[in-house]
Amino acid sequence: MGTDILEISINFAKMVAIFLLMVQLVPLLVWVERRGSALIQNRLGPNRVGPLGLTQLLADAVKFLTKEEFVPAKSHRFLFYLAPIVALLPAAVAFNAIPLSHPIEVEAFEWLGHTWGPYTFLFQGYEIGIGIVFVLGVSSLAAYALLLAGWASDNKYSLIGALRASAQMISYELALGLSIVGILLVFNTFSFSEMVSQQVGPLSFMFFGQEVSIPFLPNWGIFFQPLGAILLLAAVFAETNRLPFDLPEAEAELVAGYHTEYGGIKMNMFYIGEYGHMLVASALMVTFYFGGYHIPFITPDQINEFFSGRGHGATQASLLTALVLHLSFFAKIAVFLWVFVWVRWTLPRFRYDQLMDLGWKTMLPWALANTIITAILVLMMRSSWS
Amino acid sequence: MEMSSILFYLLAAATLFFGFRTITVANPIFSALNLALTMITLAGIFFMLDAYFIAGVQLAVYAGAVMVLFVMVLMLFDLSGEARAFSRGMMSGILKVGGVSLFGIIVIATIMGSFSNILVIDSGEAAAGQALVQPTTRDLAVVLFSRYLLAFELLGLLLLVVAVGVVAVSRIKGGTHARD
Amino acid sequence: MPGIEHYLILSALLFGLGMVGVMVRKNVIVILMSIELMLNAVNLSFVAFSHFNADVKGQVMVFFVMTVAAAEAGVGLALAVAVYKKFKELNIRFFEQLRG
Amino acid sequence: MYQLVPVLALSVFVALFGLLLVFLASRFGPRTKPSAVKQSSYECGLEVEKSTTTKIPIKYYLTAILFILFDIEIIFMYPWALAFGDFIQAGHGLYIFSAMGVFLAIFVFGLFWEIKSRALDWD
Repeated sequence: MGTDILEISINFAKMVAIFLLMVQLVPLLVWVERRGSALIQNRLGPNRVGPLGLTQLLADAVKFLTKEEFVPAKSHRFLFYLAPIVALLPAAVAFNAIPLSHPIEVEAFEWLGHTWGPYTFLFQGYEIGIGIVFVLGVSSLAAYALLLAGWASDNKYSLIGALRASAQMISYELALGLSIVGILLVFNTFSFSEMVSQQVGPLSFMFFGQEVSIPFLPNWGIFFQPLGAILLLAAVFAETNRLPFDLPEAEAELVAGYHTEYGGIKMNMFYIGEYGHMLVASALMVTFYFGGYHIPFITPDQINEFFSGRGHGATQASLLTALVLHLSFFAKIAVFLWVFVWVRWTLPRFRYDQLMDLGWKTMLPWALANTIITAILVLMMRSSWS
Repeated sequence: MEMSSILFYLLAAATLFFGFRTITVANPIFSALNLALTMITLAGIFFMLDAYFIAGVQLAVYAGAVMVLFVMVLMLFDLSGEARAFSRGMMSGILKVGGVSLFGIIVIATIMGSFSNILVIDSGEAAAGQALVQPTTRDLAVVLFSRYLLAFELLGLLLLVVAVGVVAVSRIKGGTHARD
Repeated sequence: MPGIEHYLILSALLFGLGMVGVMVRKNVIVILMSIELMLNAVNLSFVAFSHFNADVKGQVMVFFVMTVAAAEAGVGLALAVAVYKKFKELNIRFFEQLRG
Repeated sequence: MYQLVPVLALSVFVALFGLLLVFLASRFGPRTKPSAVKQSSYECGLEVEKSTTTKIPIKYYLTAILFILFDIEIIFMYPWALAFGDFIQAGHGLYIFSAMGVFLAIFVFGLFWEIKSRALDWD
């Protein structure tokens, strides 16, 4: 985690900041969701409190905190309180493993009569070598939160909602895991940062053993895995339990699914978990298929040189580079988050048998086909044909 | 104490605690949840041992799939009659005494072994073990797909057979998916 | 720095817990879980040996054990559910009275 | 090994954060007298008839078991995909492809058998 006290504390603060970023994005996303749905349905949405209704977020937060604490009499108290906390964990731990920007190089400097340094700070909570497998493993634990909530509430709607939710999550985890195999075949690495660094510059690939470059397209994964990208996007919609896959909380049949008995801040924690998963899913999409934090055709070194040329020191230039690339990453993520909102208010809900059929009988075979085709193409293109 | 020792004792204590709870808690759902926690802490220990991929698989398959299945199945059952965790009777009593005494023997043997030199590898070799280059996931893949290829294909076959068997079991007369 | 003996002791204790679970519990599903606990203990010793010998074969073995364990859990649970559906009973002592 | 420390630290922090939120809500929220009707399970205004542990469709478990089996097969493909490029570069591309080809054939056969035998149908 670090070698001296300064590095350790900065790394810890960074992790906390990324987690708080995730938590803070939730009210913002709720606002986008409400305004966006209003836009789509030709309404106004929340517009009274503050400019554009933005202070509605604050009002909502206060409202959540001042709701009455309610526990059903026959529920299992400990698990009832545990479930929302468990819902927070997987999204937070997974989101911290994804690189949000270029690492920051800090030169050695004098402070408080001590020489600190040189440091390299990663713009992510922690770099884990097996990135994808770690994120997959951690986010598969999210099913526990739903099951615990459903069972602890001692409510029929909650239990059925939880069972539906977990059955749906595990069904689509197959398509999700299988579409990632295609990505692995292309990049040959588990690590997110290596994947991102392979997507710099113009589109270039091996064509029957010869290096081919297309100068007007960026070197993004989407051009290697178009089918995989579509499958992954559909699978993460189901993983995050959002429309058109929100069967677990289909309000017409199940009231509110597994959080029927939850209210106030505990309900809000489930929302943080759900929106956190949306963030993780968008970040994964961007990292796999859209070049991560890189700006197309511009390498981080060029940005760094640009800032150094303007008279900034090496540390400052590195910091500014990281911030610019972080903005690029967030611009890409914002597109996907908007897609999540857009789809939710456009498509109708599936029926449960249609949902399972789609997962098992349509997406799984297509993901398999994607894997096989990718393997054949990679084998043909990269073998030496001399 | 070093960081790695603290981590190890922390994770080991958590593993043993959750493992103990798994077999002593009366409600089977709590057993399953405790076992899931055991799996997660074990994944942490695998992580400490540089078996990163195995740790990830432990999380994704054991904690994220197998234990979810256990919890789901237990939630489907009516467990109100399951208040007593342990059965009574002559045979059960013998098993209980036997099980606990066997466990006692294991505990005593490990404690004695850790004080004697039976278990301890000689220190030069242990130090050499630290200096060795740890295998990566790529090495795992190379060994798996060259030397153990046949075993790997057979596992694929085993999984197919199990999938067919599970469907067959659920289809037997009076089974859960019987076609009436 | 914990040595291999630490991991082996932990593995032995965990295996012992699983064994006691198999012997004293009466619920079939809890017994299945105890078996999983024992398999995990064995996996731990495999990984420990693999680490301290810097030999990847132990990890390959763990991979195989995990597969077989998951298959075993699947079949075991399918049987347990089928039996429960028919007899409304999960007590292991009950199965002694079954007559074909 | 030291990658584990930040993960644990973050998990502890997030858990504490969740506890803090619950604690704050319990401090600020209004308190009303609990009554039997208020604390009963929500059932659209009807009397709660039976406990939740009865009459739950049991077919979910077959999906879950099949999921485990397929999940492991997919996990097996991860190290294969990771080492695929290395094998090709070493000139063993066809070998590693056919090694997985057999496995994939079994996988595809299994999947289509499940679909054909209507084990995945949700009626």
